[in-house]
Amino acid sequence: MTLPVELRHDETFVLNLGPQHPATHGVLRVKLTMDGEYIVHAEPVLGYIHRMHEKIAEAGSFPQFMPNTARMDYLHALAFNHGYALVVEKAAGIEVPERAEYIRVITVELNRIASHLLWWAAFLLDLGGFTPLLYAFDDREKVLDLLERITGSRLTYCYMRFGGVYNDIDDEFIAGTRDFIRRLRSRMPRLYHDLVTHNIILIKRITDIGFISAEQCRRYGATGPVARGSGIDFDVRKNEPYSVYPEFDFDVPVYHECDSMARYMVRVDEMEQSMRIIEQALDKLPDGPVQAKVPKNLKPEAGYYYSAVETARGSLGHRLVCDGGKNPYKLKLRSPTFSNLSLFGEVAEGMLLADALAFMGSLDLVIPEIDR
Amino acid sequence: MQPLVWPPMANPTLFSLEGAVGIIFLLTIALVVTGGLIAVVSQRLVRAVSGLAICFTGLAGVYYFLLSPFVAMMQLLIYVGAVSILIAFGIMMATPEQEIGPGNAWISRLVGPLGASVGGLFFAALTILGLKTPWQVFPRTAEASGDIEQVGKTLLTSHSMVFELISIVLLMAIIGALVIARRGRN
Amino acid sequence: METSIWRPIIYLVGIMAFAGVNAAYLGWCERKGAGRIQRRPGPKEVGPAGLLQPLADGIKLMTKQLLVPQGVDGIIFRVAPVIAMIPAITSMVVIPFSGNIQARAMELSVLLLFALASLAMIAILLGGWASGNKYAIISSARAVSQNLAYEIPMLLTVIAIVMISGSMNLRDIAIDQQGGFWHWNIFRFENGHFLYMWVGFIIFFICSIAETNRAPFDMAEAESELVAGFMTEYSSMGFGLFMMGEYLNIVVGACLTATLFLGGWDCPFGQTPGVWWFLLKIYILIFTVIWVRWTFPRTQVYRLLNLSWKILIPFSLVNVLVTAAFIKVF
Amino acid sequence: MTILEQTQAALAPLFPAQEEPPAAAEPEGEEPVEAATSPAERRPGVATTEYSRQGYHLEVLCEPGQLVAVAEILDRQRFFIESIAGVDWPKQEQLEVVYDFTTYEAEPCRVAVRTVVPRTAPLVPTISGVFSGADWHERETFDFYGIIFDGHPDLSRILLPEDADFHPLLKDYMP
Repeated sequence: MTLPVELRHDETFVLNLGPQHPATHGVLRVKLTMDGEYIVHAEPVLGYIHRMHEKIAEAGSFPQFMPNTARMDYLHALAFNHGYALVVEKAAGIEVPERAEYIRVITVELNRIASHLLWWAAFLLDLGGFTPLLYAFDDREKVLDLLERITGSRLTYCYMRFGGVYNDIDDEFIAGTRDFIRRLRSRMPRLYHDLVTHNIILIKRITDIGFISAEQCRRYGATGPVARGSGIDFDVRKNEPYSVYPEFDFDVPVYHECDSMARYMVRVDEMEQSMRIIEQALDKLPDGPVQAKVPKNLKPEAGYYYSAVETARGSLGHRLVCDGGKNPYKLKLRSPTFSNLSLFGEVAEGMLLADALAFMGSLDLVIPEIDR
Repeated sequence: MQPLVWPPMANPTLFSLEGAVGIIFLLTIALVVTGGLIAVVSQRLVRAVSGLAICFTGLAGVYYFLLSPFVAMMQLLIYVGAVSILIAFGIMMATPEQEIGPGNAWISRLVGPLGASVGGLFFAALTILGLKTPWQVFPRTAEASGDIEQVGKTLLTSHSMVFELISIVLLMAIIGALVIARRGRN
Repeated sequence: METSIWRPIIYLVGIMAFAGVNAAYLGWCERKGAGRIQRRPGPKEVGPAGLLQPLADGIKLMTKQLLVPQGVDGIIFRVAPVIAMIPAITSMVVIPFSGNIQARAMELSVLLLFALASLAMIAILLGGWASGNKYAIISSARAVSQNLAYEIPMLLTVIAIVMISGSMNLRDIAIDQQGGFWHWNIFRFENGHFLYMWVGFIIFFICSIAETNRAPFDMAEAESELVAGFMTEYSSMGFGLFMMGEYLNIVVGACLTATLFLGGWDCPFGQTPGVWWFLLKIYILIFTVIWVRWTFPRTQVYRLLNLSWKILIPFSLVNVLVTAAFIKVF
Repeated sequence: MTILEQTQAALAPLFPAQEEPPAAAEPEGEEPVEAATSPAERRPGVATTEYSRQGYHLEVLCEPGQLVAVAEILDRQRFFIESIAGVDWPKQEQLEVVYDFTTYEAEPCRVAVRTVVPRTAPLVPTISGVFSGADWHERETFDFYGIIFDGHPDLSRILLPEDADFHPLLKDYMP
């Protein structure tokens, strides 16, 4: 008799979760050694959508790489735009006009809301709730429409320029953004919290699942909502303020439960904080140019540069090494989920398959950003 | 319960209810035989279990024709629904048996003839019994129709032994499944 | 005329037609219902309001290639979807749609339904096993443990009903509840005492959702965990039969609930009993099932089993005892 | 005492020969390109850098042998690893590894640790024993540069196919 499942001596078997699997939201493969439905060992296998962006960066000039930045984290592409613009501006010593900084913050935060909405939808889908997906997409659609008006694209933006932004915002955008914020605020309590957050099935499903201690976060270098769900008060926007973030009054939601529910709450609360930032930015929006004078042929001084920004998933770092030429000599991208995912194996050990997927969903993985 | 065709007609045609009933009876017999054959002949354990389930289903049909719908339902519920599934479950969880070593080869050679002779003996005995029995029409009773009060009374009086035996079968199935499932865990 | 073969044939055709139409159009209802709940129109292109969508789906499923992957147990793989359909259709035989629409009023029809339900389990088990896919095997193991766990409280609540009605015949049980909603088992008011059968109704309804593997108990086909569960390797009509079997099981579950607890074809006000009331009741129940599916996220396997073993089974046992006491005392 | 000063003090004993770290370690742009950025002639030590200009506070230049000690000191100072970047310097026949550390504390402090190894024998001790997160970053650097991290538990390809036989970020790699 032949058994479809090859059992080892210890009665475990290997289950390949992915690279094509509904729960991995992309092409991630997790090699699971299972004992029944319990995970004995979990090993993520990366690289299925690796495109060697770092080599591409070295091959072209500084502005040529800008469109590529959006192709990594396609959910929070503007933050990648922003991070890259920041590091090059640092290296080349470019001053950004204040209005451009405000517009950057507004668009990045709008994009963050869109990213969190999509995460929320996908997470609920992982847990088997299909309807919330449509509600979240409804709201996300509004953000994409707004951003499309001023950036020209819906997902993979190339909006930032060294020393400013590509396009100024107009009154219609401002009115639309205010409308969107009003709409999301009114929908939040009923469609999001009553239906989902306070749902007993959801609460039972993700509370105490995927416990990540603060120490574990530090050892693996986890950042973003994953770290904030473990009681670590770390947000690059607060800790190392960049752009015009110091001018805004916003909180960093921190939860100490260390479980999937805590990470869920962090992200849901962050949407409200992003809305607060956008409102303040719209109120204070100064007049002026949105683009500084920047030499066409950018040749930053030789040296080592680093810039960090907070994306929806955590701290994004750009490590730039210049040799004085017009190409980046070396551009290393520190993507947040790469570090966040690296703790999956340790935490998932001994979990049930269903819980491990609820845990994986709460990490908010964007695979192209991990594989770069 | 609506009466089955009763008393039997002398020469039923194929396109009458009697004919249909007869065909269904033959089908149930065929189920029993093919199921049994699959269970015995099949090389794969899962197929053997499926054969067993088919055989049990056929047997339930036979019970129904014997005017014991309650037993027929029980046959389906317990043997097909519970015992077969537990066996299949056990097989799924068990590690595949290693090839039988050369030391046991003579046993495996002996099993076939032994089984055939025992089976043949039973078959012969039943045939003789069937031929010798003075068959007579069994009167329909309320008990046979599956009336709940009668079923309850018979289960707890005249057939209480059977009732207990069934629970032993179930207990065995549960314990067996547990033993198989628990092996390898500490 | 008793010996005519036409009556069984007419019923056979009628049942098949009812089953087929229900299986096809429940898919449409579900998609429309999901659409309404999710603020979108649902299918609307094929025919008026998408009414021909099931037909198009059927044609598509039937014309697709039935893939039998390498390494599967060919025979069992092909037979399992058929086994999934058989009990669902056969169950229809004993369901009393109204006082005079019933294929066969068997004495033990309740028992028959449960016996057939356990056959459906075998289909899932064999289908998952024969696929030779790890997800499918985990799924069928889940499905079987889930079905076994939920069959027990279901049977126990039915025992309470059988004790009240004194019969295992669905028809008798339905007749026993005629004459207005205060006679229905769910609100049963007898000799000045409530029987609290709504507890049984809730248990029974939860179990019937779990038995049919519907959300939030759709562990067996939890798509974010097990891809498509035991249906992962199935394509074309193999998949179609499993889907139809699932929908038919919902119909059977709704019919059973309506007959056992909601008075069958009885009018709530005791005036005009008829098949329309029965259909109305089962479609309300089916709508509830769809509604629940598109509202709640999925539970987790072990929590699901705990719900059955630790909550539903004790409650249903107490329910049986309390009902017996009521019947004996009053 | 700020975290920056604490860290500086903790790291100082590792580099005894050097009392005075060279202020503003970064050379100016007028110098020849190779000389300016080449890590070759830099002496080991700890130096503060201009945060607003370069984006990090402290730069540690160390020998490969000192890496684990540096990592342990940073671990004690509650730092976490952000990333590991390789840099190829073919003219100097050197490979450089840049480690980025930062802290969760409210006061920002970024530390870059740089070390160089000869291109012909790129051997660096692993710090994955100190920071578990370094595991994947080291694998990635191995993947792209072929730098061997001595003592790494599983130094295999991570982003490239497991049967790849090239290291694409080396400057002389031509696809």
